[in-house]
Amino acid sequence: MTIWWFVLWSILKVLVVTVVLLTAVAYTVLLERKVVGRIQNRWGPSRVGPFGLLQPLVDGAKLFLKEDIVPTSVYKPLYLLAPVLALGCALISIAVVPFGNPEVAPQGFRIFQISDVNIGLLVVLGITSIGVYGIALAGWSSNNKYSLMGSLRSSAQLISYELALGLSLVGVVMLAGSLNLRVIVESQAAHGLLSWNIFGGFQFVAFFIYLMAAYAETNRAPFDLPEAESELTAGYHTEYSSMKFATFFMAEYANMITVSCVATLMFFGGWTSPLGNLIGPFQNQIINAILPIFWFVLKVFFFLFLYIWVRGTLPRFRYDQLMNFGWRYLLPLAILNIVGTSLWLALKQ
Amino acid sequence: MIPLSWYLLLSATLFCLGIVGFLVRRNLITIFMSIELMLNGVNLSFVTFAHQWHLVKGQIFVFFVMVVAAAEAAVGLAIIIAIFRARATLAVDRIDLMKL
Amino acid sequence: MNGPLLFLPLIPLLPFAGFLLNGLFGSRLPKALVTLIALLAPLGSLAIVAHDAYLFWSGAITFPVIEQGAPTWISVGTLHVDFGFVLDQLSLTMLLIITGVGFLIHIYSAGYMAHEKGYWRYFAYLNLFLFFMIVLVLAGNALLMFVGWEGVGLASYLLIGFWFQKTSAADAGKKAFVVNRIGDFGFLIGMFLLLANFGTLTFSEIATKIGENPGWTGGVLTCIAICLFVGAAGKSAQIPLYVWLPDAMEGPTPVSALIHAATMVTAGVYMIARSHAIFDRSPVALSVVAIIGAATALFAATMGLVQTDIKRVLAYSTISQLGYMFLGCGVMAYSAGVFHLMTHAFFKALLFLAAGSVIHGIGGEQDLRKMGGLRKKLPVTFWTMTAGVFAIAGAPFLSAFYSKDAILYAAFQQGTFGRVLWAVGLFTALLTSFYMFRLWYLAFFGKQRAPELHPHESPWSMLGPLVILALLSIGGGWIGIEKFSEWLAPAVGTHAVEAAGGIPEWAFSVIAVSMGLIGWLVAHVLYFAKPDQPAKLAGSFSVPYKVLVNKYWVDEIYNALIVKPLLMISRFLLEWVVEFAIIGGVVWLLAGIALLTGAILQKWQSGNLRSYAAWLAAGAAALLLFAGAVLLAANGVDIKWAGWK
Amino acid sequence: MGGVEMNAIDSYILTLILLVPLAGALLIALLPDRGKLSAWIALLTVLASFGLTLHLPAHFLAGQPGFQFEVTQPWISNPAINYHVGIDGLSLWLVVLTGLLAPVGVLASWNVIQTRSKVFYALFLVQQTAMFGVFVALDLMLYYGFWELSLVPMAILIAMYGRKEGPKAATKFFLFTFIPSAPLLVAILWLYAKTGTFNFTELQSAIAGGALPAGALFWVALAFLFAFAVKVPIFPLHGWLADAFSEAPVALAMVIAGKLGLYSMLRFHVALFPEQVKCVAPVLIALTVIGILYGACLALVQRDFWRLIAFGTVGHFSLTTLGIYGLTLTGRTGAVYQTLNQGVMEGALFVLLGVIYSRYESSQIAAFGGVAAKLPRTAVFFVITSLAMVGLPMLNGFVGEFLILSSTFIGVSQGWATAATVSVILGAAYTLWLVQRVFYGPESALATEKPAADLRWNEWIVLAPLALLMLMMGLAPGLWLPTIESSMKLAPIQQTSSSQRILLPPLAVTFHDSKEAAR
Amino acid sequence: MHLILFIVFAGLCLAGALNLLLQKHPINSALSLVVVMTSLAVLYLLLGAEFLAAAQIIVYAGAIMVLFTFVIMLLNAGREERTLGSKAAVALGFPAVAAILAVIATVILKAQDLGSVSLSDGITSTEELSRVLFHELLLPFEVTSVLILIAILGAVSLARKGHGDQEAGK
Repeated sequence: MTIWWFVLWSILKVLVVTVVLLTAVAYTVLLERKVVGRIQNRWGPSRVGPFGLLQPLVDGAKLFLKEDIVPTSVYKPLYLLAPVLALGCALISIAVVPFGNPEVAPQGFRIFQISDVNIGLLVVLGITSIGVYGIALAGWSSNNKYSLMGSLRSSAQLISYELALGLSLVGVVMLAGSLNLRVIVESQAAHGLLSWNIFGGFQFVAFFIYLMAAYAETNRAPFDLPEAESELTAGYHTEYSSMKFATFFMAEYANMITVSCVATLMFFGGWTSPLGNLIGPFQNQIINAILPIFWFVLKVFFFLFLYIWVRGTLPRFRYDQLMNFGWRYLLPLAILNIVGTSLWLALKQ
Repeated sequence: MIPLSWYLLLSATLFCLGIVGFLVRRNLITIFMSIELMLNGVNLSFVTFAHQWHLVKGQIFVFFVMVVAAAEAAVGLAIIIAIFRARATLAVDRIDLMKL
Repeated sequence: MNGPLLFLPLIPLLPFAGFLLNGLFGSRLPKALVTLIALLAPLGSLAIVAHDAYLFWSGAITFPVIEQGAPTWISVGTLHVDFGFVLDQLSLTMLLIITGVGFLIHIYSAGYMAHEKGYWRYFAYLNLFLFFMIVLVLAGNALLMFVGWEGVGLASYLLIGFWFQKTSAADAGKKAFVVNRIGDFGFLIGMFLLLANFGTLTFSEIATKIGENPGWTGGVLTCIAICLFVGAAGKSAQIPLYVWLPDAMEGPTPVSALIHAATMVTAGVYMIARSHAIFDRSPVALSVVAIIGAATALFAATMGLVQTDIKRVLAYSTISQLGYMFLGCGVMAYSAGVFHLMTHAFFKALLFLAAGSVIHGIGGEQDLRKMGGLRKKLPVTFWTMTAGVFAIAGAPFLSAFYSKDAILYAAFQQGTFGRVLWAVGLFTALLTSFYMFRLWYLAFFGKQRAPELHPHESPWSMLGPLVILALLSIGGGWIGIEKFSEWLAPAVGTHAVEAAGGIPEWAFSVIAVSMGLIGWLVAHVLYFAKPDQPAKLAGSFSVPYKVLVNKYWVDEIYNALIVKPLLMISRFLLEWVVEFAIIGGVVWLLAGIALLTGAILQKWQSGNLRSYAAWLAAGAAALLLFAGAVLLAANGVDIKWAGWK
Repeated sequence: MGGVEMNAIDSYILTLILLVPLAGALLIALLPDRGKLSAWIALLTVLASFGLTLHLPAHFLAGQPGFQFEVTQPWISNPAINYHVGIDGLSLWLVVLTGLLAPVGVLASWNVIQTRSKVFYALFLVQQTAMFGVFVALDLMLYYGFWELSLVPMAILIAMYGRKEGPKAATKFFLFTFIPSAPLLVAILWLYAKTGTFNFTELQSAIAGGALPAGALFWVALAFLFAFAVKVPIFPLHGWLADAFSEAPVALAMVIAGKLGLYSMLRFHVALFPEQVKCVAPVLIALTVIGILYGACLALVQRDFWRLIAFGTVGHFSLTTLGIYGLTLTGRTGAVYQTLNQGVMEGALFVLLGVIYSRYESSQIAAFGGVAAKLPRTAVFFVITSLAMVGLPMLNGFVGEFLILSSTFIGVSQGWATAATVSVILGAAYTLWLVQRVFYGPESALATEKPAADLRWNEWIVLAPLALLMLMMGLAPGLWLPTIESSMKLAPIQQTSSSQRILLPPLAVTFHDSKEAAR
Repeated sequence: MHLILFIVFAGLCLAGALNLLLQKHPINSALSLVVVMTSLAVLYLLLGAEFLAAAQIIVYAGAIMVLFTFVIMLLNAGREERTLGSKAAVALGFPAVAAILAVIATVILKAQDLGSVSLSDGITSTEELSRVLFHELLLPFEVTSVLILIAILGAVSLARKGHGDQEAGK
């Protein structure tokens, strides 16, 4: 009955990952508040716990305990479904992400990856693309013009940037010859920093495109038009409050984390060490298992920091600029990148 | 072990539900969605047969159907928008002239 | 073909070149150059004709000259027509008349038309006319003659309608063409008959074939002859197709002189003379020609009696004189007919030109009643006109005296029938003399009746031709009918002239001259001695007078009997009943059925998407049921997926 | 081709002729509709295709049996439709004529077509290809395709560019010409079902072989005839012509009637069904003679010059058809020649009427008068063209007319021929009346009101060559007739000798000694 | 396991399809369709068509259906109007659909040599798929790209306001 063991293991992994992820989300919020605070020359949350480290907990408690308001004129089923959908999609996509060295697999079960799927990358993309429903439905079911406007913007933005996003990854896929995230990472393992796709694979253009598109996909600054508070109050989640609002909030940060993970995996060699084989495998299996996770978390952290940094410094785009940028620059550039990469590959052979 | 005929039956059912949707619904968009449903039903049987005969081409056929469906959706929805602009309705029973 | 060069093709081509030059570039050329081109063309032709005539007289060539190896025009199946020309005595005579008189009239025109805007156009047309006329005369086969025949009709149409902005002129041109077309219809049918029965249109071959078969008389030859005569009657303005000629006087006067008096209208006579071989064998046709000729002569003369337009008098006179010619042909006196043709060409051209000079001199007025007393003002015109009037009246030793006599004499010899014709001709001569002297008196004698006119003599470019033509009118007949017959005999055949029952020839002359005298006397009394008498006469004979003034209402009768009914039938019966009601009706009925069916079936095509879909589904279901249930079950076929891979 | 060396270009010249206008149409369709761009492309295209058609007479070997420049390429194997084209003396000059009239059409439309010129010229060129195709196709199915293709652009253009009631006229035209196409298709398919080939030559021999049921063949032949008779048109099937003439743009009006139908009659009716034709010939002769007189009579009473020309045209084409169905060699040769003549004359005539219409925007004859003073050069050309139409010797109309009438008179029936000859009078009457009412007489209010320009450059370069051609064809028909005659001779029609005259009792006139006279 | 998955997702599929028909509001129908498509993706996965499953999600659920919802939201299409429908549609359509279903079902059930499917057998790798697609079927593939391009242009021109007469000037 290996299959039941498989299920059991999977459930365990899912639980662990979910808990870790949600915690990470909470602390990313804290990180953001801190970093942005420093950027704006203030302290950020610092009162609750040492360095304000307990702030996320209290925030959570506050949101959780707040009165659950459902406005009268909303379309209730969807109004309730929307945040669930948003968070669900955000969480699911982490399932195919390998956090650490997959070779650490007692009894044949990989512990650092929930599911090793052949088409892992496509799964991530697919789930991300489903994620748009959360926002779209939230906006629409709220029966509020700001919300609707926000969700319309969001839908259009997501559809537009998804293309650039997908195409920017094609180059990497071609280099690796697989859609399996594990294989992609392993293809960058050989010489550390030098064999990362962004450097060794000459995918810096793709990386740039990916980064832009990813920011847009996650509705983050400078592409946070769907929730531009100065225009649309709070965009699609104007009518949401308390825990439902928190759910959206979490979904956004979970998405950020997913996107950062993917960036890491695709361009920065995933769990592999930037030093490559310079630091050979240690004798200690534990260290061998933990070190890749360290590298991975470090890289993801870097991307999250980048997110916050960008948010803290760059102004918001205008909507037509956003569309123009996506269709007129990113998309052709992504296609050019594919052409270039394939030419390079063809010449290399 | 599931007989492939189950898949085929499911596909036929989806297809027929699509037809029914086309027939009973009045909203242009819903009708359009019924068409998509039919396409999906057919796709399923393609995939099933691809599995039956271990032929990749069956799947590629589905891939092409998707492409066509995407194109169709783009143009169709554009038409729907145009119609809605002109008529301010999406009820097919009111759209009985091939003229905006 | 080693004989001396005849330059036959050049004779028509020179005027044609003139036409092309003036027609294409005339509007941009200086007037003098236009005149030069226009005059050189007929002069050149005349020179060549004279050259050929000289060759003949000097014995260098013998007639007929049938051009060999002429370029082919149409050659399909058994039909073969070429551009072959024939030069014999007959065509040479005609050519001399045409180019000679034509040249004179060109000169005259240069003066007469000097102030016209369409000067170049006029001369282009005139040259075109000469071209076609020469082709007509030189043609060695009927079809080529038809080319000339139609061509002169065209030139006539263009020249009559020269002042096209006058409705009457445009109408007259069209009328001339259409009436001529009726004649052409006969000509065409005649040609078809010739083709059907002889297989050729070449005159010489036809004549040879007829000559080889002395037994052929009447029958189809009569048909051919009558058909050809219909053509001739159209061109030469004989009853019943004469109606176009008086109207044709709308054209410039020199045109009337050249085309409607001297040359074109005599083409019918020429044609009959040319195809005399056929006519000779058909007594019936000959009689028809003679009767029509005589009747036309008399009929036209009566109408000429009361005309007040100087040109119309001359026009009816022309018709009448043409009648004489046909009478001559009808009694097989072709040479006499052609002889009269020649003298008529001289004196009628003279009369027209003189009349033109008068009109020119008094500023375009054509009404005889407004003239008078012009004798002093226009002396040269008067004297030349006098020569013409006396000539046509048959004054002794002037040209018509010889030619008219010859015709009447020939007619008299045709038994009782011929004597009737002779009597008619004689009476016509009296009438001719009367109306010509009437014209003469009205125009030149008495006092000027319209003081607002300031008559002046015409320039010498006009008077010169007048003088020459006057001399020709006087001396043109001196050759005598015997010599002329002898000269023409090879071309038109000899026809034995019997002694006319013992009556000497001079007696006929005396009778004819006395008729002329009587006419003169009557005219003298009525229009010189007692000028108020004509009005009284008109009053007392009001019915005949009215009939004559209205020209027997022939135009009106034609209009009422032919034109109107044709238009009525076309409009009401054909257009409304057949076209709209029957043909259109059937079409609309069919369309209506289609529409009705469509209207019924349209209900089906409701435009409702869902009903379409339902029908589609129903159709698909039916097909599937049919295929699946019926076919497969009936054949007991089990569905197998295997074996496909 | 019997050992005759085929020039390299000879093998694909016909294909080239077919493709060039199509390529032009495509080019026009792809380029923007800007200024005179479409017109210039169309002009260059048609000039090129005209140049190509001139290759044909230059390399045509007269008197050779069979078809020349022949190309056979399998196209669809089942049913066996081949791309089979070729020409003989019959189609040779018609192809050239089509090539000639194309620049005429484009130049005639130069100033008239101002809007949507792209559509106009593109469709015009498609129509051009279709007409070439009709003349060169030797595969019945291919022929049918071109035949139908020639109708569609015509109908569309009439509808789009009609003067007043374009759509109505187009509908009429479309119905009239499409309905008979259906039996034609059925008949073609029947032939295919029976013989298994669409090849003209093979069908010809198959039908001559007598293997096919005669009764059915009669109806098949009738279906062919019906389609062609409507297109010519022959009385009483001419209902569409007047409207089409009134509405069609000049460039199309000049090709809308006549040559396609007449050619088809000769090629696909007379030459394909010689036996069946003999049965219907008497009826057709009667109908054509009626048509000749009927057309002329109706032309006399028209008030609108387009309609006048339409009915005149019915008469003219009836005469041509008479030549075809007299079944005499001379008559058929004359008919082909007359078809060419009509093409040239109608071309010039429609250009001229188009000039007048575009200047005065009226086609009511009564409104005109004295135009000759305003437009003297137009008047000159109009008179020349009219005279050619009337059948003045030395201009082209006469030659054909004479050949047809004389051959009918000699070989068919004296009575009917005589009746047909009456048209000589009526034709002159209505034509000259038209000239007189429009050009002569005092200037009408219309003529004084609208100061109109005389011929423009584009009209000049169209009319002058056409006028010259009319003269040439009248003076030297020998340049054309031998090639036509040679291929007419080869057609499988027994030359009806006078003893085998088709008997038409009521109007036949007999001469008691005509037989003896002829021998 | 396979059976369970099949039953669950086939059930979801059918439920979604039925819901699509029964829901009055187009947005609900659209979401039902998303459910159908997603379940189908799973079924594809079960049939070994990995890539198609992903494509189904990305293209259908992620793009096409988003477009639908987008349009529904844009037009703010409300509940279906009650209009006088064509009775023919129902009267004729239902028996016809029933007949079609019956015939097809009969045929399927009568078919003899249909195989069966179990988990983890015959998974078509993406590489295999792309090999066929980019070698044998390259031309059709390229043609589809043209098709898409045309569709984009068509959609843009159709949806543009005022059908170009305002923009035509610039």
